[in-house]
Amino acid sequence: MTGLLIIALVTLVPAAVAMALRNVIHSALLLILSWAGIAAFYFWAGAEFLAFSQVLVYVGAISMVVLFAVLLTRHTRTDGGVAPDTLGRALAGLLIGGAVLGVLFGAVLSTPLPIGSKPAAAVTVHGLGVELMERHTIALLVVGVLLTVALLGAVVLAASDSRSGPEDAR
Amino acid sequence: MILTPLHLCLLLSSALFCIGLIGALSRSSSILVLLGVELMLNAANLNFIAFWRYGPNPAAGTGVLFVLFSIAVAAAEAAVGLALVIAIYRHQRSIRLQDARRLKG
Amino acid sequence: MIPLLSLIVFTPWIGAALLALWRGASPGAIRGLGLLFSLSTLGLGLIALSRFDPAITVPQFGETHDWISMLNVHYRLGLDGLSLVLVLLTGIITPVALIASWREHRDARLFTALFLLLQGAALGVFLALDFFHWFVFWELSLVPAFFLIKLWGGPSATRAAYQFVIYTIGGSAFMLLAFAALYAATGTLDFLQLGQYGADGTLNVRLGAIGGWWPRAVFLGALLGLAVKVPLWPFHTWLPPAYAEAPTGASMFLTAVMSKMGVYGFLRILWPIFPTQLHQAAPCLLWLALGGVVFGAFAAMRQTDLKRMVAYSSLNHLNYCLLALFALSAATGQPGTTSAAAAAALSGTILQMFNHGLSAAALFYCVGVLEARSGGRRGLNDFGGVRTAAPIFAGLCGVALFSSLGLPGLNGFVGEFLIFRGVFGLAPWAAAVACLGLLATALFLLTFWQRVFHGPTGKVAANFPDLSLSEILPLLPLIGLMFILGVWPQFLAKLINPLVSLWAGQLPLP
Amino acid sequence: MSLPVQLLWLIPALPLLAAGIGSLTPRSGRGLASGAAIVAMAISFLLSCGALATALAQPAAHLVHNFAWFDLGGSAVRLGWLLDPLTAFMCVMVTFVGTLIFIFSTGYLHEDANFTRFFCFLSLFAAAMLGLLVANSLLLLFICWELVGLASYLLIGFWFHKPSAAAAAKKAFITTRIGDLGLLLGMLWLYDSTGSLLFYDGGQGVLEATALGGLVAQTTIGGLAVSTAIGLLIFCGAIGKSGQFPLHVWLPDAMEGPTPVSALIHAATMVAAGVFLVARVYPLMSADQGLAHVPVHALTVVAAIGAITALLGALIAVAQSDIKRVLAFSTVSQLGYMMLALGVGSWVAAIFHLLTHAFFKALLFLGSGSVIHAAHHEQDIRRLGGLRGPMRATFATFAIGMMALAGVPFLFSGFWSKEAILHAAHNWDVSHLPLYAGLAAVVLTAFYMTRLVAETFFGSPRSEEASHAHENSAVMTVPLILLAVCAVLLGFLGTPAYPWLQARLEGHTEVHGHPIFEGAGLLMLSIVLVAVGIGSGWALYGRRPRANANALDPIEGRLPGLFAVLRARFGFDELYAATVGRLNTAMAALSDGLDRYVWDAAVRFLAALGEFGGVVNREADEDVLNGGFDATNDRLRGTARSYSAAQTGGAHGYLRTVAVGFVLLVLIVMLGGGV
Repeated sequence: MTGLLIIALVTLVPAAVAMALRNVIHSALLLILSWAGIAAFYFWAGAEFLAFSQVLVYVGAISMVVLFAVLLTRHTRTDGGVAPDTLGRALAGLLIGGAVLGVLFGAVLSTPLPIGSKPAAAVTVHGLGVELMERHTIALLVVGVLLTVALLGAVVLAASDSRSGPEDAR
Repeated sequence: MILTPLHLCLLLSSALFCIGLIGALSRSSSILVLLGVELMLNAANLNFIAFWRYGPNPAAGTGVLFVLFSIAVAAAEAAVGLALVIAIYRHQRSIRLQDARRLKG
Repeated sequence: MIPLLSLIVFTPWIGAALLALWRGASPGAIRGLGLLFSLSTLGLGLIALSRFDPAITVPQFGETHDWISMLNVHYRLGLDGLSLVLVLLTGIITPVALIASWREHRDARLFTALFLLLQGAALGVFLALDFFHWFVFWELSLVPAFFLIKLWGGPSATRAAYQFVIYTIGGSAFMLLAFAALYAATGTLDFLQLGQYGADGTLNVRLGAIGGWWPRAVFLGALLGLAVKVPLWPFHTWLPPAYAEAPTGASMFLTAVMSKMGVYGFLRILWPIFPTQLHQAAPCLLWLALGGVVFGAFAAMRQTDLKRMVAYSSLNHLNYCLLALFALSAATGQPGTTSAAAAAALSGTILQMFNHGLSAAALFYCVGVLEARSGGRRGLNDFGGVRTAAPIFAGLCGVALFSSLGLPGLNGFVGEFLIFRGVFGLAPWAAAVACLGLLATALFLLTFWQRVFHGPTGKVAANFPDLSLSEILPLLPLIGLMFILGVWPQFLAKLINPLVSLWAGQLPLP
Repeated sequence: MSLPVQLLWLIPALPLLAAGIGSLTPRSGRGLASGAAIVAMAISFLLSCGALATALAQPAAHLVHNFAWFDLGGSAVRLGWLLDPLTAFMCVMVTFVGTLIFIFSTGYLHEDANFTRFFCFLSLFAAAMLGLLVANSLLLLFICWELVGLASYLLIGFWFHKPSAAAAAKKAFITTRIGDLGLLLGMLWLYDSTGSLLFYDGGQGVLEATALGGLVAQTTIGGLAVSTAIGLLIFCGAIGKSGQFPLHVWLPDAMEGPTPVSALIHAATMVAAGVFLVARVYPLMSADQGLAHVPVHALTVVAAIGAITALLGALIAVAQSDIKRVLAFSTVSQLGYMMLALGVGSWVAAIFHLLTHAFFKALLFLGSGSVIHAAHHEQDIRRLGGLRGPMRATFATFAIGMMALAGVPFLFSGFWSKEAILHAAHNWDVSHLPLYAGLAAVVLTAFYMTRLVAETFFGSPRSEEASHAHENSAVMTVPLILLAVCAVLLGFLGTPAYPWLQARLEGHTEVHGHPIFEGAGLLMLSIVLVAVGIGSGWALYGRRPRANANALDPIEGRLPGLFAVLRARFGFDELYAATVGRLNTAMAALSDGLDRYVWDAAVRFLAALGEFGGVVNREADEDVLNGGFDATNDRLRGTARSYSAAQTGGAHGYLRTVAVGFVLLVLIVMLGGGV
């Protein structure tokens, strides 16, 4: 129970701070911490393989991509100036977010959730592999295709268009 | 009213979700909006694991598999989303989300 | 394996397409090409004739391809004796009609292309064995016919063309509805299959299952479409203006081939598919056909326009065909009906179709010559004494007239004799009344001959050159066939006789 | 020399071939066309003699050769040739008379532009007639019958530039066709009842006992035996073709044709066809004789029609003044005799008279042709006269013909054949009326023929043309002389004392003669009647010849009313014009009116309905439907515009909306007491 509380702290606090910070780089770095917390949660819950995956994908890959994106878009204008509409939007966001939080909390707390008596059996990596390659082969293949296509799409979208003429700059 | 560990897990994921949501709603940098969305996704993954862990049949490993696919999709989404951000930036010279409204109907 | 029948149907269309695409064709090239492609039917028809085995009564040279499998529609062609006779007729008439149109100088390319289109559509009707594309061909034939009448016709051609097309389409619409109902009831559009259903009563059961009056309504729809096309009296009022206003070549084709499409439909569709309904309606229809025979002939007597007169004579002759068919259907199952009479009626009908094609086409050609020589006149009283000036023309036209009149020794007699022989055996009083038509026919055709060719030489006849060799040429095959068929009808009879015997034998005779 | 029946078709085929040659010969090829026609006819004559030899060798047999024409159903339509004495005698007569007429024509039509065409038609005429004679099938007979009609049409209208000739040709064709329709129906009925149209077919033919028995056994409308009904229908054809009352009106008009044509029509071919037809189907016509309870026998009708025609024709002939018309009506009258003979049961007498009549009538017509040709186409006997001097050969032969026709006793053929008929009528047990009609006609015939000869040849010429007349060339006189010889000699083939011809026709090989005095009373009576006729004729016309062309006829002077009626031919033409003609016109007007005012009007009405519907539809479209659509569209567009305002393009706004919506949904579910 304590572990879970620590994990919650490690996860929520950096996330909240990251959302509030002005500097995007800092936000990104803090989010890495939050993602690591989530990995810890997976570990705590007994899904070790998932925890490693979370670390590899989020902490390792996505954070790097985010950093690159921040750096690539950074040099002209920072997200500094508070535009007249920014404050209003922040307030509205807080309000709505709070409402959602309230609703969710209300829903969770008002629902009795019986817990299964059996302790979680460990899901081995071997078991996962068998599951993936037998029952979910097609899904696995589709995900592979999806990743390839996403990669190609990202390359195409992000590649600097050498032929970009004046009409592209509109 | 008994607060079980499952309740706690759900509260955690709800809080994370709302942080992501507030971020996505209030920040104007599209990168941060994306990161908020990413957090919301993670919150959803937390729920899967929680229900798997405390569900009636944890031996099946369904929740784990689901999250695994979800992570894969999230990775794809992040890559494409950030590429879009870069593309928008190239056209607009800005990453402010409120500036990207050329697709207005 | 060459798809002979598809070739027969589509070769004229290939010609039409070539002509439509070849913009700078010289008049000579247009004529040559048109003639060549229109003659293809005769050539291929003769090949079919040489390979045709009359003893086989099911359609031969069959071609079946799946077409729209969802609707159970197939592309089916087949040739039996009846189709063969009509294909040969088309093969003979179309080139002759095209040659007759050679004096048509206005936009000859389009004219020829439309003509070939018309030819192909007519052939499709004679060879198709599935209602779907049969109906496509049937309707498609109207399009070129409409333009031929409207663009190259006489002064009131537009009106005649519209009347012709709308009237015919009106009839066909009912037929289409009828077949839609048939399809809904049976799930097939194959003529042979439907014929089988018609013969064993399945059709009535299935249509009756929809509603009590459905079998009759469907029959009436199909009847209406065909009756307008033939035309059965009194659905004929489009005919005299259309035939009279059409250019000569088109008139020849309309009367010689297109009117046969209707009679063919009666034989191929109505009679086999709806035997019981036709049997019930036949006593009534018999009166209508008799009306066509008698009133058609008498109305012709009253006409002063030669083309209208010939048009009415066509009405009279075609109603003989229907008379025989209706008499046959009415008498089916009655005591005293013999299969010999039935066979005579059917043979007579088919021979009459061929013979009328020859003689009516020749007559329209002759009127066309008169029209061309006199600057567009074709009144009964505009001429006189032409025989003195043009004895060859008079002689050939006389042969055509007497063939139409049913003189023994020429083709017209054999068909009419057999029809009368059949009708007398099936409905004696009808034959007796129809004799009036024979008499009136003789009367008005001889009046035609007398007013135009006899008497003192009139103004028009004074400088009336006789036929040139190129003008005799198209008449020669027609006249020659009139003599050949008059003396040796076995030529056609042997093609159709096994089929006719089968049909006559299948009737439920007492 | 004898001709087998299989080759019998050669007899009609040769003239047909000549007709074909003639039709293809250009106008300049006169020699070829006429030569081919005459040679073909002459060869046919020789072949006919051969056929006669064959037939006489076995006169009781019907030699046939049948063949299939075309397939029909399970069997075939069959035609065939038939050779018996009847066919053979008729063929010989037709070819012989035909040959002479052909030769005569080369002289008569020497100047005509359409000379070749004429011989083409003549050959066709002869071919059709010969085909009719050799036919062993009613169908083949009918075909040739119609071709005879066609050829007569072409020949009567040969001078087609004359409207009267064209009209006469049409009249002949149509009138005979009316009768032909009866024949057609009779033939159809026969075909339908017996399944065959062959006359003799080894027991299966329609004239043989099996078929006849079947036909007699059935009865039809009015209690008639089927055989009677069929026989009467077939007789209709004969009425038309042989110019019998009431369809005799075309025959006098047919005089519009060139005179050789008249000779051919009246003597050898066309009118003889009707008599031949009845003689040919005589077994059928007489099949009902044994029935007692039928309303009428076919032959009774034939006898009645024949008697009426014989008397009628003779009466009308008395008052005609056109030389050819007199002869035409005498033909009508003589044909009536033949029908009378057929009707009273003596078909051999009829054929005997047919043969003798053919010769002397051909002689008379060719003689009149000779007169007309010499007198530059003057045909009116009132304007002729005095030709006895310049035209000796013509006069002599014409007089022989006249005496044969009038029935001058013993020497002339007409006497013997007419006596045979009167004798048969006398022996008829149904009624003696035909006999009295025949006897009356005998007087009249002698009277009008005497009048004709007296007016034409005696007295003095009464016109320019007649006074310049002179004898024709040998090509015209030699046929006359040959015919005259035959007109005399032929009678001796059938005298009561040695009736060789009758015996052969009936199929006997030996001849049983009667003493000439067996029916002497009748014989004497008819001789007296002939004498009365000739005497009164001579008294009226010969002793005091007409002074000029305009002088009144002696009868006209005394009985003007009667004469006018006779001259107007009892007004049959007018009667028909007023009834049949009007009916025809009315029928045509009715048909045309139906088309114009009923069917066409119905179509127009439908079209107008459709057009009206179109107008209504257009109005409805423009005002109601289109207006409604427009209003709806406007409103839709406004609504859409207001909705599209929410579409800001800002992602935040969308996300916010989703979140608010989510909250609201959850609240609704929770507060609604759902889950």
